[in-house]
Amino acid sequence: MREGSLSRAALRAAAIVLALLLATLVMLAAHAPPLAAYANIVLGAVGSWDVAANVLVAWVPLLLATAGLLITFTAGLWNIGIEGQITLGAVFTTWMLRGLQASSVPPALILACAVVAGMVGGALWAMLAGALKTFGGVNEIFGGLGLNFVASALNLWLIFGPWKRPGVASMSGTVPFPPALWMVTVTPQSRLSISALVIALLGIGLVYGMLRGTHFGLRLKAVGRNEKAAYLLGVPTWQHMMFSFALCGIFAGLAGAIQVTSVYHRLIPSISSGYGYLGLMVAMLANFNAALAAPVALFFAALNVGSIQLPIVLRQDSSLAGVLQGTLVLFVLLAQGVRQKLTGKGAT
Amino acid sequence: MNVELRSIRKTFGTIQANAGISLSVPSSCIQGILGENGAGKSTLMKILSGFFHPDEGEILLEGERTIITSPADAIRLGIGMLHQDPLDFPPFRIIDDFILGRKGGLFPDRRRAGKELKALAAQFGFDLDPDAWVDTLTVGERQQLEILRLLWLGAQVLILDEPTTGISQPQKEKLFATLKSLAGQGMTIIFVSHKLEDVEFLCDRVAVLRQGQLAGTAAPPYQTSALVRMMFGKDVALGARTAAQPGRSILSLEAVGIDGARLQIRDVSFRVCAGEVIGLAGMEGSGQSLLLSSCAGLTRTVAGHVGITDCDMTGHSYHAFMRKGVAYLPAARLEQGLVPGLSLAEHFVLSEGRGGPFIDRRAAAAAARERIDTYNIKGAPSHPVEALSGGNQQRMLLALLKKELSLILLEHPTRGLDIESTLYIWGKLKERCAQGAAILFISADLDEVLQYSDRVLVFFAGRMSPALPAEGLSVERLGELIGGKGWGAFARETARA
Amino acid sequence: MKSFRTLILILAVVLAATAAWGQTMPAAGSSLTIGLVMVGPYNDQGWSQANYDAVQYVTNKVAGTRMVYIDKANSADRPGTTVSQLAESLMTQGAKLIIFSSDDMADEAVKFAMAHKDIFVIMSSGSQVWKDGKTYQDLPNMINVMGRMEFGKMIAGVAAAMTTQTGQIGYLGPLINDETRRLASSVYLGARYAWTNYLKKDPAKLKFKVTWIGFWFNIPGVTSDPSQVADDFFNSGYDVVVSGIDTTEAVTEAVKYAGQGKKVWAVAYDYYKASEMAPNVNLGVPYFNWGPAYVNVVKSAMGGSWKSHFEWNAPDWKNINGADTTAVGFNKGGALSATASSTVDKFIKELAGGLNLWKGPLSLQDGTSYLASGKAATDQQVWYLPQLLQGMEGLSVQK
Amino acid sequence: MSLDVILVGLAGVLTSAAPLLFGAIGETISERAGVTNLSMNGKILLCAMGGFAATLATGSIVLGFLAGAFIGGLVALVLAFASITLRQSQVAVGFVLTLLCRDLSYFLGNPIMGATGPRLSTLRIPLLADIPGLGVLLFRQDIMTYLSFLLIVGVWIFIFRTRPGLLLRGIGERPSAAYVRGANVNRLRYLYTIVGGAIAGLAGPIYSLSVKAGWKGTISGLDGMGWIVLAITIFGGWNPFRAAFGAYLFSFLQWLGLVLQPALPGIPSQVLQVAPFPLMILTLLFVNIGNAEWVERSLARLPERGRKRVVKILRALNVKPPSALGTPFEKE
Repeated sequence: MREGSLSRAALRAAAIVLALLLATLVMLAAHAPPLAAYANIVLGAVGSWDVAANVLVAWVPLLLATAGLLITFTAGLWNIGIEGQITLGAVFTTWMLRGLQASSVPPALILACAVVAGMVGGALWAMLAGALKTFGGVNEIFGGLGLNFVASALNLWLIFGPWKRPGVASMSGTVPFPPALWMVTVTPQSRLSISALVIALLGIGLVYGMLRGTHFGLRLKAVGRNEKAAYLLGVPTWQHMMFSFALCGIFAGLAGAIQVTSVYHRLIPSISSGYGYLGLMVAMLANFNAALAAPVALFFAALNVGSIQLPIVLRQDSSLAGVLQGTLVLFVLLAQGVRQKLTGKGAT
Repeated sequence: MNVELRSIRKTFGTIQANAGISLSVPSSCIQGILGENGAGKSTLMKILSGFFHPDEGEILLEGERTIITSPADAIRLGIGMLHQDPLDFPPFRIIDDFILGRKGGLFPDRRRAGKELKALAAQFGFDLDPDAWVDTLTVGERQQLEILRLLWLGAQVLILDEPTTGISQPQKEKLFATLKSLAGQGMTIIFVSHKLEDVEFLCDRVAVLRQGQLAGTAAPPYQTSALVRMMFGKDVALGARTAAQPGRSILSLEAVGIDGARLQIRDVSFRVCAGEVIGLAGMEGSGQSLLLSSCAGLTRTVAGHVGITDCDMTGHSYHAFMRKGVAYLPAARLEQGLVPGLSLAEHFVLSEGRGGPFIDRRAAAAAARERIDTYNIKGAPSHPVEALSGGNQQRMLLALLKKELSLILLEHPTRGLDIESTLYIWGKLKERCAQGAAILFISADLDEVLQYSDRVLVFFAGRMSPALPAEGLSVERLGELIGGKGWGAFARETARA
Repeated sequence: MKSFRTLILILAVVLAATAAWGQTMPAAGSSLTIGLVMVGPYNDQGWSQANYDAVQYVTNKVAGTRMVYIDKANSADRPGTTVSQLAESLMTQGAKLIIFSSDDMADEAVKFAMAHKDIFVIMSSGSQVWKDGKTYQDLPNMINVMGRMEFGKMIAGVAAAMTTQTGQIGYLGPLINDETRRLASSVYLGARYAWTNYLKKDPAKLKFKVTWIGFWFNIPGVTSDPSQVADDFFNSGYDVVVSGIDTTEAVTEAVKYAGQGKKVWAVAYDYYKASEMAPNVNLGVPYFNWGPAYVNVVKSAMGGSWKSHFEWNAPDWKNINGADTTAVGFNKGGALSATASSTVDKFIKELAGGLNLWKGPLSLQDGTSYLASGKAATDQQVWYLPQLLQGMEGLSVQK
Repeated sequence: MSLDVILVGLAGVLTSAAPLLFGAIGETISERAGVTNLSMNGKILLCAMGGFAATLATGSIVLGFLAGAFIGGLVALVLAFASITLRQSQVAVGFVLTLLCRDLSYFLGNPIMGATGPRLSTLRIPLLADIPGLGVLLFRQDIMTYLSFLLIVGVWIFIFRTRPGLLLRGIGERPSAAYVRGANVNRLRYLYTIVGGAIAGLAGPIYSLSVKAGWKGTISGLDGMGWIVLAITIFGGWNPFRAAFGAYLFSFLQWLGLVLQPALPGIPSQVLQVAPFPLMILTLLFVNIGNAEWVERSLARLPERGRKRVVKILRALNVKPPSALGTPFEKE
């Protein structure tokens, strides 16, 4: 076992080096200075308290999405529909805020209701994909993809239609909510909300504990690895699948709610910000391990935030961050394959 | 074609599957290969048919050393293998399945191939419609199709791996007649089986394998006891029958109807009492699996009533049946019974524990260790189940059974297990009976059915016989019933019921 | 607790706002780093590049200025970032003046302006500090800059009407809002004016249709495909398509149809060099020339005369394409015929002479009166146009 | 609206469906061999960018298309290596590739943003183009659209009528049986994954050199097309004709959306644009629902005759994916 983990670490390191090498080649091909690029990404992510706070701001929804995805992955499901679930979370949150903002309900309560509404919205959308999967036999990847498109169209329609701002309906989104309905941030200028951070950490901790130490987590694992056997062993399988969808949806919806209440303070066209897809990558790179998810998500968030420096300082396109993330995950998958090939163990 | 194998060796990891086997088969001969599961029969045949390369040894065809690189290479050389589960394409039309693999131009001439298929089929009295779909065929018909296909490709050596497992008696007779006629035409037939009677009936000579080695050969007239000794290396003592003391009624079926994918079961009624063991016999796909799974609520009944201990459970799910003390053990252990990736301890927690949301790891490990000891499983609580051997996996399944059970349903409980494990498992099952559970099991092994059942239900093409007392039932009679003979006698009984 | 903090926050904002009232910003001095935030790629040959080129123009014209920029400032391209955060990262590069160059950054620009009172903020195409606007906010450090594209669009309308042979003009619209209605209607006004005044044709014979794609550019599966919209126009007898979106499908599709021997034309949008594209079909481009306005504002920041205001700049009527003077221009394309070209020049002269097409009688699409006879529209009426005008086909309001 | 206008509109539908067809049929080939290539969305972008860049650099449209096919094949090769040789999850690798290729196309494509390049021209087929109706609809297209017609028929014939096609279906359906019959399953899977990837890769240059000529990075309007292509592949039930139907339906609904815009002011413009997706979901639902447990349970309650009829309908609807789709092959 020890030996195995050593060779695993060696291969992982090799994968990371190879990924960096490939990304470097890509940069050279684009006539970008690789060292300066890496340095700027690092500086852009940890160079000051402000940028570090920005990394944390990006970390929160990414971590929440990843936490949710770990649940569905455990149940053997590829919940690619998470983008739509984040969007619906944001839509429901906005809907609740719009409904209550003029009322006399205390702002804190409105905010709480809105966050809960977001969780419900995400869960409902996820359960739609779940119902299609469990009752209709529709593969969750394709059901989820379809629902993603529907969600983003719904979102656009709301922004440009029923919820358009009185002056100019715009890409800018709906009318911003009054500051009273913003999640309280560290300083008024900051976007970093301690409560959001706590929610995210609590979320991933919860998922970690649930998957590791509870009967529910174990049953979910059984369903994911062998649905038929799990059923024969007495696990109510479709209920568990639906439940895992719902839970993932809750996390996704929460991410959407935080996007609305603490980052953008309104509903915007691409409110999900690609966190769902990025979360899938994080989960893969973390090898579906909840304990690793937090640092990996932090790393990805840092890459995203750090890469902002590329166009500013080097006049390079910051999609380099995505290239880095992609090659990294790809090479880790390849390294895993090589290791399994060498040890003669099949893929699980 | 004369086939000769010279000191073939093949090792998988630490297991020596073939430890220097030499065998020579002349043309026009039907060579039987006998042996227990794991004796090395399949490996040897897969080496001959190009699936594996031997670590050592050589193959001679017509006296010439030949290296066979792949199954395709083998068929090119005239060696065709009929696998136990025919390697065909269920969603294809027969004609497509027939053509696939044959070399030729870009556009296969379907019409001509169809004609040739029909001509070949007629030669052996088979009836195959080229435009029908493969998945509508019985296993026997699929075998026929494979044989014709191999002949069409020019096979001169035909290897058959356990061909009689899934087919009906008339089909078996037809198959044997075909094989004899092929041998008469100069073909070399290698017939792999663990069924003594088939081998004795059909083969011109027999080679017996045991633990990867050639244990001996024999020629007719065969002495069954000698063959058995060669197969097992010792005389086999089978456990003594114990008569059951039937108790309260556990399972009752009333005029039950079931719709399977290919066959229907209608109007089945019977009753099972505590302590009873009921064996379900029949060719694979005759309806016994459907019935067994509907006794667990896994397959819906479309008519009648299913009762468990006086409760009407018709239409309820398996989990409702479970709560009534029903357990179902599938044949495919790792595919359906156990969860790869989970440890033994986790399996026990899964099947047992509900107390509170959190798992008490220490208690779970202790409980697992106790069960592992009781069931004599070779493995630790933290081992993943896929690391267990087949016999240990079966023990694991038994160990997972809840303490209080009223009805245990088993599919092929000892398939692929050695004699020792078989005896152990039946010992455990009988303990359960003594504690008041009833057992229904399916087995392809007629001896096992007769040995352990109190009553036997025979299935043929969706029909179920009345429950026959095992005592006084012979293997021959059972074999006939399975093959569809002698059912007239039941007509009166079913009419009365 | 939470509400308490919020209260403090509001108080702080209010205090800061009142404190800033009437104050001018301190001068930035002899050197200034300008940070430009663009919504699209800096080299999109459209809206964003027009701003990019303008700031470069500023750095050439005003000594001591330097540009830093961030492009693709939208949450789809930069997941998890906010525009104000991106602006802050420009600040770390020394930017003291930030230009938010797209309407969709309005909210973030306001947030940013409030949070960084020492930073000069230009919010292009916005109306936040327009005292007469509907959404006025008191932000001493913000200036709104916008060009009167209405004129450019009217000229485009004239070019289109002078060229069309079928009398059918299509308008490739983005999403429906006040601004896009205003611009589409301007094209119509220009076209109708040319149709009736220069060509002396029956206004009822002029077909003008707006098809909205639903966004500023194509998002597969969510918006209509602008190529398909343009194709549909050309296929159903509309021989001139005027682009209102950020991408150039109208021109590229016209090239395709011209290649098939069809007589079709297109009018581009946003970027002055777009007139150089496809000279066989291109009638020209109404474009923004942000440079001169930015120069003025930048100078005021450096010199200490910065004062929050809204400016809606008209073209330089002496030279509508004066790179140093005009705010909005019209570059003629290769396909504009000599007659049409001279008519366009004539029209520009009339505009310079005071011609106002935003003058009654004008009715809205649903028939209600928009402007009474002889009454000229106020800036507010133009800016907040509630519907398309009567005579135009197409949706007025997003359902 | 006159008939002619409608015909021309429909001809446009055929054109804009061409890249979808190349994508979906390429994917069909790959999936028929048992390999799901989820990288489509990023791949189309990368191939569009690469194809356009190649054409810009060389001036040759043909080289642009070749570049697209090459990149498509290369991406497929990475997937094949990871999933066939290294036995990693096809879905995982494909998904990573789709994000990677997308960002790669944006990063590498930055220098050619907005450049104008050559564009595929229309090729009237003499005589045929003058047939009333049909001529307008079918024979005034560009070469790739003609090729897309040929592709549908050609690939259908290949899969369902030829000997190698039979083998292709075999390796996706039951690789062990195909192996016994002489197929080098993994080599063939490599081959078909790469060929399928290359064909799908052509979708990129069809966009950047014809349907949406040019490269505009993130605002090219291509991000999302690959997911649509994958949806069409599933909708098409691994049959080129049904895939073609799906692609045409999608384009048709897009067109309908803008044609009907003024006629149906009450309907939000997004409705017809996303209509294909609920439609796809519903199709998948109908196709798969027969396998669901609860359907079986409710069916058991029906009277005999009705049950048989429903079962028959459900069986007829049922389209099964290649049985070995997504699973690596190992000879025992």
